[in-house]
Amino acid sequence: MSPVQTMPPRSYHIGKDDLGADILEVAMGPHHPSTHGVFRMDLKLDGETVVDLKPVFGYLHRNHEKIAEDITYPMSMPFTDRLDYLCGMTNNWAYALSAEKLIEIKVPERAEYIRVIVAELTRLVNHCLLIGFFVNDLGALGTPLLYALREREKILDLFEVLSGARMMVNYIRFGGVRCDPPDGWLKECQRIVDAFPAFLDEYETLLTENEIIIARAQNVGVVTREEAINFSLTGPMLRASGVNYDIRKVDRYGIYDRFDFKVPIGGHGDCYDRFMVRMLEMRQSVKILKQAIRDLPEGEIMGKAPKIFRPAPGEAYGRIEAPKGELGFYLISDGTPIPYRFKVRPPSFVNLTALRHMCLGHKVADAVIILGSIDIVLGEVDR
Amino acid sequence: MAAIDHKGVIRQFPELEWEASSGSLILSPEKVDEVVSWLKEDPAYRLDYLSCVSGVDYLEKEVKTRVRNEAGKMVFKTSLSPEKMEVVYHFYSMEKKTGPFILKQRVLSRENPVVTSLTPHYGGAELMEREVYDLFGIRFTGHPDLRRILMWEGFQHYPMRKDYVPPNDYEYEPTPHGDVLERARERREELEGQSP
Amino acid sequence: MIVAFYLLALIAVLGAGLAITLRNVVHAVFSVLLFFSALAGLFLLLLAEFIAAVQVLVYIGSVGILMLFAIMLTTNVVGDPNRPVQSRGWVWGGLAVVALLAGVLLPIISRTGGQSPTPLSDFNPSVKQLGLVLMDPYFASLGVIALLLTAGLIGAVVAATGASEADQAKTVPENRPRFPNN
Amino acid sequence: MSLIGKGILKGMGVTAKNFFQSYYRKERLPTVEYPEEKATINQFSRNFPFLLYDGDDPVDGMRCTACTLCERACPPQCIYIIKDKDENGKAILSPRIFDIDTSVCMSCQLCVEVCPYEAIRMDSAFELSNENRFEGLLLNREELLKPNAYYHEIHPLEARETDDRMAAKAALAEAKKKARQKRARLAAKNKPPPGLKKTPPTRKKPPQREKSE
Amino acid sequence: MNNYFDLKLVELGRWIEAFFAHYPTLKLVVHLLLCTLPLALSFMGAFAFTTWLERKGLARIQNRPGPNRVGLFGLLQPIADGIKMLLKEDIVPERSDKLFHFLAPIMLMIPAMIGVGFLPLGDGLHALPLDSAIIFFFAISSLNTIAVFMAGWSSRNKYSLLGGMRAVAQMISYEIPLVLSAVAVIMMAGSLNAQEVVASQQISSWVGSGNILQEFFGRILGWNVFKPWGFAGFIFFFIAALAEANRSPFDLPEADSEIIAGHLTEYSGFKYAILFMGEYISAFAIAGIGVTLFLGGWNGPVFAGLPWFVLKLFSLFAVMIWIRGTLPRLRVDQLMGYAWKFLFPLAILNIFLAGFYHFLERQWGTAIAMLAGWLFGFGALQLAAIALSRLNQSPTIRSKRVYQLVE
Repeated sequence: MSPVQTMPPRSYHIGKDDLGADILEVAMGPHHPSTHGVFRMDLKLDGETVVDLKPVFGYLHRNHEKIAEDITYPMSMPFTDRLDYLCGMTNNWAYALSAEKLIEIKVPERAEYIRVIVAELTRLVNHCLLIGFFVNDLGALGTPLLYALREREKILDLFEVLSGARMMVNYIRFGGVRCDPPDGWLKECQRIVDAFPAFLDEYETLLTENEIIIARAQNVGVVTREEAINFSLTGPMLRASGVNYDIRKVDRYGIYDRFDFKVPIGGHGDCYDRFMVRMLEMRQSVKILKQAIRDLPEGEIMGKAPKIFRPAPGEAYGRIEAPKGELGFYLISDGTPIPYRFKVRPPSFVNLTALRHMCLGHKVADAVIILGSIDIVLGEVDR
Repeated sequence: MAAIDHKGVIRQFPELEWEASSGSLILSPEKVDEVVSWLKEDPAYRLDYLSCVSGVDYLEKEVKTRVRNEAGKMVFKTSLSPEKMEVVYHFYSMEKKTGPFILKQRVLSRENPVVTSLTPHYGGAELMEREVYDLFGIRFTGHPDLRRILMWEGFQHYPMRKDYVPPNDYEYEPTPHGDVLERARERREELEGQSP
Repeated sequence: MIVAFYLLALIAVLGAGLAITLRNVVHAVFSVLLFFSALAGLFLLLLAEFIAAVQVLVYIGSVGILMLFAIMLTTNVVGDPNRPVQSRGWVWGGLAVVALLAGVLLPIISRTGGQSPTPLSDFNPSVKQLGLVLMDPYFASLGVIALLLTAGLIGAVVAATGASEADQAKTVPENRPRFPNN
Repeated sequence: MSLIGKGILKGMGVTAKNFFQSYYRKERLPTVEYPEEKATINQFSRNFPFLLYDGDDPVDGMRCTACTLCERACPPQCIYIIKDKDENGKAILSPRIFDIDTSVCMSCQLCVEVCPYEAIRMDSAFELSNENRFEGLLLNREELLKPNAYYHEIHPLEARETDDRMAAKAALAEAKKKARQKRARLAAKNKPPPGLKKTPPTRKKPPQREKSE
Repeated sequence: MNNYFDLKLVELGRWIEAFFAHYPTLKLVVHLLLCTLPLALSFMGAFAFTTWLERKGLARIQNRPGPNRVGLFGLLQPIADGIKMLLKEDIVPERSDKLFHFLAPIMLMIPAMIGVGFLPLGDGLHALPLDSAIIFFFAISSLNTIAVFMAGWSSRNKYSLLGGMRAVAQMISYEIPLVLSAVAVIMMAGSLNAQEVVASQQISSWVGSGNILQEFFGRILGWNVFKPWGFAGFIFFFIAALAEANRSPFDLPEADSEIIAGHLTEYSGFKYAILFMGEYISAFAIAGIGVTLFLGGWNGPVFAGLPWFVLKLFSLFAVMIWIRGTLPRLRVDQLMGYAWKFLFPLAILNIFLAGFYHFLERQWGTAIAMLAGWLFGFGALQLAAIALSRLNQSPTIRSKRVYQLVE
């Protein structure tokens, strides 16, 4: 059996740059305060400037796809919460959407509206958390992060009342949602959504015009339009580079075409634009939430799903606009209740391809921020 | 999201095989570069965004197909579908906002499956193809640096293949299920056997 | 007072001696700094506070750190121990020091007659005195020194910037011609 | 004052506001200091499953009939059921062993959805620390069994719904049995049937799926 | 009531020394002890209190209660930390340079403690009443650059090397604006002696006069901060002091998000505590000099003397904590750019402004000088600042970003 190879601490001086000073190889390793989980960057530094960068991950690899090939379709729904553990609801919805492509199930109106409400709440949680971590990497000792966590607590309490758990929600089923929101829930949700813009204004006065953030984040990690499309970037990273591609508008999945909301587009494609695009997206999500809560219809919440989910042989690729980008599920079924192939297309894994391109030529401090602006969650990257 | 009609491609490359069941275009490794660059530039398609690269592994399997035999009665005919490995590419067009276009590269041999890489055309495919290589063992010619991405370098097998037997190194944990216990017992004898 | 003087003199000699003999360059620099601080102590004993302050500020604060920066750019700092110091130079060095000592210092010491230091009662160590003296008789020399220093500074800046454009473009690999310009 | 810059001063203003308001506004100081004051656990939160029993005697009041549906539906396969047999080998509808390995269970609540007999529910107690990593976390039947009153206490709303559903089902079964008896009495009164025995409608057997290797 | 507190302390000192009247050497030793020991102990106590103040202040800014478990309101928390530090194992990396790894904390404590000695705490309370106290303070405070380098270099760890180099580069480039902004004050005060600088910061005509109101304001309005060149000088001094003490926007050396703890990475146990204390006490020393030069030292309306000095010192420290809770960190090259291309020229301009103010004051009296100073002088500084920032920043940064909201 191959013994688990322990990585020897490799810190040796290799190569020389022209000043005769050595090129330093630094492994910004799995235990690094600002790599958002177990993610390692092998940096080659000339002084402070990054000369080469190799992302190394796989420390949190549980082979989610192999597990899914042993259990039935509904049984792997709780596992999707563990993919991007910050937004459980959108993972569930993506999986439910692609499974509903295998077997056509009519999802009732009320369930569609609840799905939109829960997905947009997750988007708020994800974006304000990300901005907190991004500014924390910049060095502000946790103050913005703790404001974001304070707001996140309120929304997580909503999820706990609705689905029973704060993060591992396991709430959306094929053809609808698991249970109806209790009576006080909608009033509470309305109160939190109405209070959110006040928090956003406070967040913006604290962060957007801050000269130090402007100096540190602008012109750092620039990705042009063509590079963004070529690197298959999706989500806020793509829109920060000026490409108008939001799957809610393109695919019109669920009932997103009934809500009027805008898509913020950045101009320069640098870290500051990604930060600002996420700020503006939060405002749009609040707009959607207001409309969705206002005209949430009555009615039952679960479509006529078959007792045993046994799709006809075939394949389906369902995708949604998760807060981090395009989250897709590619399912191949061979007629049995167990999926033949279960492939997850995680947004942060693909967005990492552009990391090396963005970091070359910048300083070590910039490499940290660029990683922070990509918004990776290792549960999703390593699957 | 308007779906893409594949007839234009068939007209352009008549020798390609279009698999109707999964609605995907089957490519042989040498024709890949030409077709992909055409798909990227052609005004009708403009497939500039490669969304997802996934590997699929098919073992040898009898397929029972209902066919009407000469006596006009439906009867099951079992045919042997060969073992094959596929790399499935999902394309979208960001410019024209059109639907998924599926492209497959099929390889029959399981010992040394080789496929041409799309990284020269699409930068985004680099990590995804490395993952397919890491989990399925499909080599990609033309890939800038083909290394394992999720498993550690010393790992020998390809975990996502259907015939992969997971290593028996469960640490001993007395959970109620029979098979885990029994595997752990095997493991313990094996360890005692080795240790002096 | 006397004890303090001999103590500081001993530290100074020790620091200077160590600076020469130590193999590790960084240790040598630190012993030089020790020497400078002992010198500053001696100035304090002479009640020349301003000179002691300037000695600490200029020599330890910047010249010492300048030496450390220079070391940072050299490659092997620790010096490889297997190359023993076998140059025969220290014998002649010692002789030269003794000759210098006898030839120059002894006559000076003998002329001062070696009596105890004069009582410093009437001397008030205020900086104002120093300032005034600097201004009227020695103003010209102050101006010349100032000019010299600025010339040196500008020369250093030109030498430094001259090199930095070239090497910045080189270390960044070709596939990223644009270098963020903020 | 472009020396320091307006953005920084405004940011400092926000932090100062937070500093002073945290003294008098509850919303600015949401910390719950855990051991002294406990946050109220809302009635919908779920942690680990537990078995329900009616009446006072846990074993025979148990609702679970060991149909092993939940064992099959559990994604991480952490439920372990062995059917009970009385002395002459006839199977009784209750589990002799019903273990849940809480170190493996991921509290996903699929077992509650699948159970046809409302026998398993999710508990919301979270102080379950234990000194033994293996046996301590392997809850056996006795530790899992909790009275219906406890269920009403932790999830009042859900408990009431379950009881109404159980009552309705019982009433339905009652009505069906009475109807069957009446029909049987009628049939017996009109003419004794030559020997045709109407087979009672058996419950559709849940599809037996082989344990996947 | 003025200086009542200081005079009492000085009397106490003389009364103790009187006991040793007929042992001259012992008397000298006791005098030295009386000068240094209470100072050292009080500042270590101040250090313990500020760690508590910092953690409570930062916590409250971040909407959390901060340490409140150990003792009333968590006041015993610093003592608990101290004991913990004592008990922690002191790990010395195997390949490190043992001698200098051991020397670095001491080298950092020496300048911090001596620097504190130069502060004029009260009327008679001046530990080292040197004539050129201010210049000696800046000389000594340049020593902790060497200590930081020694710590960074001797732990032979890549991150601490990076941290050490960053610290040295930062401290050198911020020493110059620090000294230059102090030069303006020394030029106006006319002497390097700390006591005279403090004495010069009160409107003597008002203080002498009878009525209470003038007496009260005389001791405040005289502070250098209310003069145009004083206010600008104070801002430059405060920014440079933040950088010199490695405090918030400039805490590059131990930037935990990039290089884990900079030059402190390889230290643990009591050596880490001493390094930590050294940093805090040098921050105190620089803040103290700032108070002496700009905020009128121990000068204050009712009970002038030590209480005023302590009040000002801790208020300045509170502003440092407040900044630490808000601002993110600058990058290394921006840090350097800010020092050399922004603070340095402005500090020189400030000296000219002071000269201009001095000339005006002698010609047309303080009122007009004050008016002209604030209008023209400060305006000139403002213009220079805008010009310099426009010169340094790249065009894209200045343009306000506009984001279209697309359908």
